[in-house]
Amino acid sequence: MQANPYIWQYFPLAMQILIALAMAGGMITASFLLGKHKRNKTKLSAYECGMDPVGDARGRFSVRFYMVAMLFILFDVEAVFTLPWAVIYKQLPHITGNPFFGFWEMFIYMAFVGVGLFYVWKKGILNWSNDRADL
Amino acid sequence: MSNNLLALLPEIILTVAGVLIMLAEPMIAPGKSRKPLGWLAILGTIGSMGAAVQQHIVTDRAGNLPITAFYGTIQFDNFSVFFHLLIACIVLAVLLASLDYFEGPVSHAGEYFALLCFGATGMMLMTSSVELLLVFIGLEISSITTYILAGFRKGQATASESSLKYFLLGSFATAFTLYGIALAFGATGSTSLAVLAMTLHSSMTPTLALLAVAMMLIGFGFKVSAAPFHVWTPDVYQGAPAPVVALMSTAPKAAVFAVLLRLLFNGAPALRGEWLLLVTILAVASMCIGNLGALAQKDVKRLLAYSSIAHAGYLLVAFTCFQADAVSAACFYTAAYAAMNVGALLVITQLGGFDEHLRSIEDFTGVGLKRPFLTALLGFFLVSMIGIPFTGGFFGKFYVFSAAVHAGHTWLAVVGLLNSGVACFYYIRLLVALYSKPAAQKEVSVGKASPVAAVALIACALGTLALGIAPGKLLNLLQRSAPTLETGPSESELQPAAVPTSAVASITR
Amino acid sequence: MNFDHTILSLIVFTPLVGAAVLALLPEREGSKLHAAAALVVTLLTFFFTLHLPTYFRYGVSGFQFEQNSVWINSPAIRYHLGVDGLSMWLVVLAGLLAPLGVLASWKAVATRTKLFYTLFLLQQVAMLGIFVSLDLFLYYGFWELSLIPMALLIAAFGRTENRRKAGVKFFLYAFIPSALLLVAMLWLYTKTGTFDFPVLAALAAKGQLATSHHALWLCSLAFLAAFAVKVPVFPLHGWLSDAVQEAPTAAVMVLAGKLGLYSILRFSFGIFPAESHYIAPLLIALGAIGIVYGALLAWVQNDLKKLAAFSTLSHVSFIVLGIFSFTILGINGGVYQILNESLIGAALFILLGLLYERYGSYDMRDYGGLATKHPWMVTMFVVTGLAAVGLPMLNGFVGEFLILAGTMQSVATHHILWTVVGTTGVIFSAAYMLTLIQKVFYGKLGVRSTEVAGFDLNAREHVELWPLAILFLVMGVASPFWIKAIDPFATSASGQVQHLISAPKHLEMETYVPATTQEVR
Amino acid sequence: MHLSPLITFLLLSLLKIVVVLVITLTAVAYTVLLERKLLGRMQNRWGPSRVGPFGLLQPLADGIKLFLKEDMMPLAVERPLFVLAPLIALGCALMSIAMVPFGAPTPITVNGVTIDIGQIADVNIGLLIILGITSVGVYGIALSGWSSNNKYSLFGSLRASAQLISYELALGLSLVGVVLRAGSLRLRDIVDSQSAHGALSWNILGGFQIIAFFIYMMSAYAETNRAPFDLPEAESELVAGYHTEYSSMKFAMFFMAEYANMITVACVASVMFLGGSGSPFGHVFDHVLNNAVFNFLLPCLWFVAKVIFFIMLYIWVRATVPRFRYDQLMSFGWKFLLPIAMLNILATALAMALHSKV
Amino acid sequence: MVPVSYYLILAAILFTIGMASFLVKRNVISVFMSIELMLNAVNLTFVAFSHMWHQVSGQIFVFFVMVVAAAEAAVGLAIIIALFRARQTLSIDQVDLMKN
Repeated sequence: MQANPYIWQYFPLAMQILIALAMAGGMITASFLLGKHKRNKTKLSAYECGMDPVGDARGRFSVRFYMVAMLFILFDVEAVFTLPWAVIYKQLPHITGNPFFGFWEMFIYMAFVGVGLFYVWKKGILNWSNDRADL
Repeated sequence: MSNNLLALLPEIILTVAGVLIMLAEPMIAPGKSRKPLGWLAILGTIGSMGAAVQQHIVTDRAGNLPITAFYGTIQFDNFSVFFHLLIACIVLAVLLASLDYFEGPVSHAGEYFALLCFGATGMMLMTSSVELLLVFIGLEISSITTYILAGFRKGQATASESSLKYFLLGSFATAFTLYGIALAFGATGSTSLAVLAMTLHSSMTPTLALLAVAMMLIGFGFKVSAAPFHVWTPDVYQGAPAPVVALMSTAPKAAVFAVLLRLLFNGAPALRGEWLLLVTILAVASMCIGNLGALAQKDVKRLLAYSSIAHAGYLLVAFTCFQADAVSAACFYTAAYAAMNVGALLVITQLGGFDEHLRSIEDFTGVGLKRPFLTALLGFFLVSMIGIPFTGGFFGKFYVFSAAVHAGHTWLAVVGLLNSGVACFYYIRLLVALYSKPAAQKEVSVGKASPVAAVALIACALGTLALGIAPGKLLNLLQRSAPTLETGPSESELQPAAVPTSAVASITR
Repeated sequence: MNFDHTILSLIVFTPLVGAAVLALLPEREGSKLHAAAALVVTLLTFFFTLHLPTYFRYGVSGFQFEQNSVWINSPAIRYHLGVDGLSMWLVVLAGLLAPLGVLASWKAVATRTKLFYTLFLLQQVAMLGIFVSLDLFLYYGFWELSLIPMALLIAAFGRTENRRKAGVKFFLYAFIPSALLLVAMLWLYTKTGTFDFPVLAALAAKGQLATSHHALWLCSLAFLAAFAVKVPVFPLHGWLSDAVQEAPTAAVMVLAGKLGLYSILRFSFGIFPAESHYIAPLLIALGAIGIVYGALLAWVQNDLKKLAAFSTLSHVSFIVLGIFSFTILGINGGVYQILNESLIGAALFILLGLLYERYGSYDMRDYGGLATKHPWMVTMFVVTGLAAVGLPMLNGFVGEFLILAGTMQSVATHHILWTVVGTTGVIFSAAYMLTLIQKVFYGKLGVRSTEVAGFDLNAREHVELWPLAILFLVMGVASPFWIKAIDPFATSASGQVQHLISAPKHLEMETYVPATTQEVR
Repeated sequence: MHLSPLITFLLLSLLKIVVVLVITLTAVAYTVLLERKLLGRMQNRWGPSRVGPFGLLQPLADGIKLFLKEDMMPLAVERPLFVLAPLIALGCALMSIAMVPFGAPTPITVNGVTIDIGQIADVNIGLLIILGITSVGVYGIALSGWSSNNKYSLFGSLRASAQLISYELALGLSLVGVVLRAGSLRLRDIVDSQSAHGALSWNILGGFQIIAFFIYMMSAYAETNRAPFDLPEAESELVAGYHTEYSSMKFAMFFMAEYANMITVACVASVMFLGGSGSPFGHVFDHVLNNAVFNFLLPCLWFVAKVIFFIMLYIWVRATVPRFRYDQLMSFGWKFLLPIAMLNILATALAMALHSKV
Repeated sequence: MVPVSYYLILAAILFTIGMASFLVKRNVISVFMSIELMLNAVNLTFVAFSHMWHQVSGQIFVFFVMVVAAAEAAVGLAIIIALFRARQTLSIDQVDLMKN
């Protein structure tokens, strides 16, 4: 193990990724080649319970989806921040000399995240059932 | 009290205030008035002022030496204290003036107050940090809040436009600043100003560092709307709500100027010969473009936008001078400009109301007869912007240009003063319009100032006057604070920073 | 108790306090409250100014009633007030004209009285401040401050639709050169480290202002330009006629002349003796041209105000001619003529104002044959006119005589020639003044004067005009009383320079011969 | 013959990958069968039993059928994206298996190159990579819905994306507790950190991560669009959700992706909470069968057992729990799981701080 | 081993591309994306330098840059949505209400 250079441990990963994609691609092409192709209008039109499709699906949809997307961006980044902290958490007492340093760090951090969550919550961004929220 | 806590106390207080507001906001029923939250914000601002004063006392006891905290990333000294107080004052004035600003059931007033607090936090952080990472974070906190504030009048299409433009160009500028920081990091292996300074002195060919400084200048140039990076200013100011313009034309600029002072005089004095040229170009361009551009404007806020570009130019003139002079002159000018510009825009806020029905200069014609008090104040602020003596505006210009002449850049002073000659043309046009009979008999409804707002306005006026008549006290503080720029945090203070980084390093391996 | 050290501050700040009070007084349509208050304030100020001639030590050069204290440590700025023979009479003059101005606008300004009188008093403050301040910074302060109220007075209370443009024009003309003035001051400060005029003057006399003569030269030009525009000297008079046409009487009375000329005498001569002398020939020429040019233009005007404007130009050019001769007589005459010109101008504008109040027109052709309707008014008009053309026994004569005599005795032939040219101006001025009187008051009744039933002078107007008329006479016969205060200044101003000519190498030399300074001080 | 070490290394890892992928795909196929069988039993019917003994060849038949079906591509679709979507979905599903340590570390040396056959890629940020790949998987669904330009697909994919990203937060945060205890993102270290006393030191028991475990399971179910969170393909409302327009193999690929994800989730769950390949009895029986083969196979066995357990759990839940309503789904994720996860992190940190001695 | 300068050059190129597309693109979203590209170029620079100096601080900086980018993205998207609701357009050229 330790004989191999550091960078090597990533090669299998890369190969895995390539192979997985290749395999998926292969399946698609294979089915494309194997399957027969008899086209007609009904097949080629979008499925809408057998009716002729009305318009297309490029309309606007509820702004809540955007909301969720934005919230996700923010909270996800916050989640990412916890990982490095979690990794060195065990060593923090030895670095700072205070066993609770790391804890308070994360406590304040989480408090901020919590405040944000609370705000969004109370503002009603998160209830999808009714439209009381001012979006 | 430990230095670490004290160093961030003003910011902490403001943040807490903002958070409390955010917590309280959703609890208040939608229809209800948000004024209490405004008062809370005001309380927070005053608290942070108190904290800043406490810092001043401590530094005084330490014999005016800068005190660093958090592994030498934060440094508070008279310089930072001055800017803390300045920013706090600006925010306070804006808060007071916009307590009764909002109308309508869904006013988002609560968020407005919270955002003001957070923005102020960011700006303050910028002024007291001697580590580019913190500078960047502070910059972003203030910028992002102001992006949102710029678009605060949701109804108007212009509002969302202005906030979009501000956002796009602001982030564009941020990218430049960041690239500059990255290059600086590459040149010196650190983002701490002190290390930067030391390394630059030792390094022979600082091409990379030069590039870095240039990039940062571009970025910060955008933020202070110095020509040729001023394109966003007029549109944004026109679309944004007046009180927000009052804030973002002064406070963030003050903060960025503080950063520039620290960066150029404290971080990269070694490259003085090089950045001097760039700054001079910026200054001249801003003065000329700002004033000439303003001549053509009809919309008052646009006009003030261009004038703010020009003022940025005057301020940059100070950068071209000798250290002590330059710093105190720049600081003083910032203060003076803040006082008068905030005042003027707040008056416009009061007159125009939330929907800002007073836009063009013509709309303002004859306002002087309807609202003598407010108009007198506005006139006074305009007079100060022209640079008529016994006002802060005049003494600021006087001090900056005397510094320039003292540094031997007489031609800069000439250019600047000729520019102020051009400038007085449009100011006087507005001033005259205020006091002349309205030409057409179209009845414009003119808002009046609420008592609280009146207090803020009078405070601004008194500030402007005081800076013009008795600048001595402030000048003393500034002249004493200037030298602290030269002494950054020492080696020993920088050491502890190495510990956590090494720990992280051991993990990433 | 002894006011001598506070009197000047008192004089300067009484109108300021007055202005503040006026601004706070409530305004009601048609009430004369503000006018009355302004009158009280101005009279009070005038009363204070009278303290100066009473306690003035005549025949002594140097400053009196000085008040000198530190204002700002660095940059070193002092609060330094003081008057000498030059400024003392000007202060009194300003004090006198103010109440007259208020009276003159008593009826003319009916609406927005609060705004009007507040601005008027501010203008007064600035003017007095300019005359008494001896610290360059302080002086510059008042100098700039004088622009805003005047510009607003013109723009807000002008006569025609042209008022805004006129106001802005006036402001720009005055402001841009004074920006350069500021640069020059800053440059001086960096060289000498002081804004204090006496110190600077002393240094200048020793020739220790600065080593670089080119810079010094540019500096002096900046000073001169700023002042010359305010006078105005011949080619720089673009703003004058517009401003005069628009400005209400009270403003017009203090518009031209004094400030610029005083500043030239005080600062250009005081700080840049050599340079001023060097440029003198040019200004003599300009002065002479201005006299003739103004007079001729005045001659062909139909608009009374325009006429008055150009006559003003020609009069101030006379003064320029005088002071730049650098002879004791010339400078004496110049200063004296400043007083006269202001008084005469005031009287003239008041009279025109009266006409306008009655007939609503400044066009000469609308008038005619008023002599029979208004005997008193015509008397006043004639007296003023004669004073203006310089009839012996009236003050105008003394001034012009001194000036011409002074310039004639000056050394350079160049000066003599131009003086001859200037002298012709006297004739022209007589021409236009008399035409004016003739056209307005004699001949057959004009259109206006027939349809409108105007009345003769009423009590208020008598009160306005008589003091002036009397002064014309007194100053015509008892001129020494005034001159004896002015003389020391004239001597020092000219004396300095006389010496400098005898040492012509000063323009390329390093230092002066120090002997002269004792002689001067 | 002689090969350079790098080539050898690559070839060996290629071998590992192929083996693992084959196993995974087979597992996928038979998970489908298993699910159908079990569901059938639970609903008191036979399930597939015709093709081969106990219908064991059913998956094969299905596969062949799907291959031979015509794959239709309606005119309205965005062709490139329409094709790309299933590719991303399945690809991502098959990638993350590479991080998982399915056996005990077993270094073997082939001409000078030592290589661990207990795991494909032993990377020090394994967990991070898994999370990353999972979130890339969202693109497959989002694109499929958008590109196929059909209202059902669009709404399906919107719902799916919103759901996935919402639950990703809770999922990520629930794993932080485990990372805290292990002090590393390397899955191998995480496994080792639980190997002290067998089941007692598993995170789910000894690590007091039981709450985290439940959070993880619930959000994982949502992540894989499984019942009770299978709204994106709620037949009653949206026909077949985001893959309405897909046919033949492309459709099958989404299907496989879903099941492959299930397996990945099961693997991660067992690694994070059930001690991965460690036996529940710790090292008690190590001295009994102590030879190389057993030392390698037993852990793999344990691991597979745990994975199968999780898959059973999946099916069981699907058979019993009814489907959520969409607003319930969202508020459950944001208002319940997320705060709990945050609290769990703080609690774990506090506990560790109390125990840590400086 | 790849020399650092390659990464720097790549980063510079990316930055330039971002800048160029910021200036030429006409759709708000694309403009926004080009900003993100610039930020990522900066990140690359940071990482390269931190590798060069064997300093982790650069990578930490990258962390913060990412966070800020996320925050900016959130705010930016919100603003863009607001704009779209007000103007029904995403084209920069049509965002021109404010011309004197």
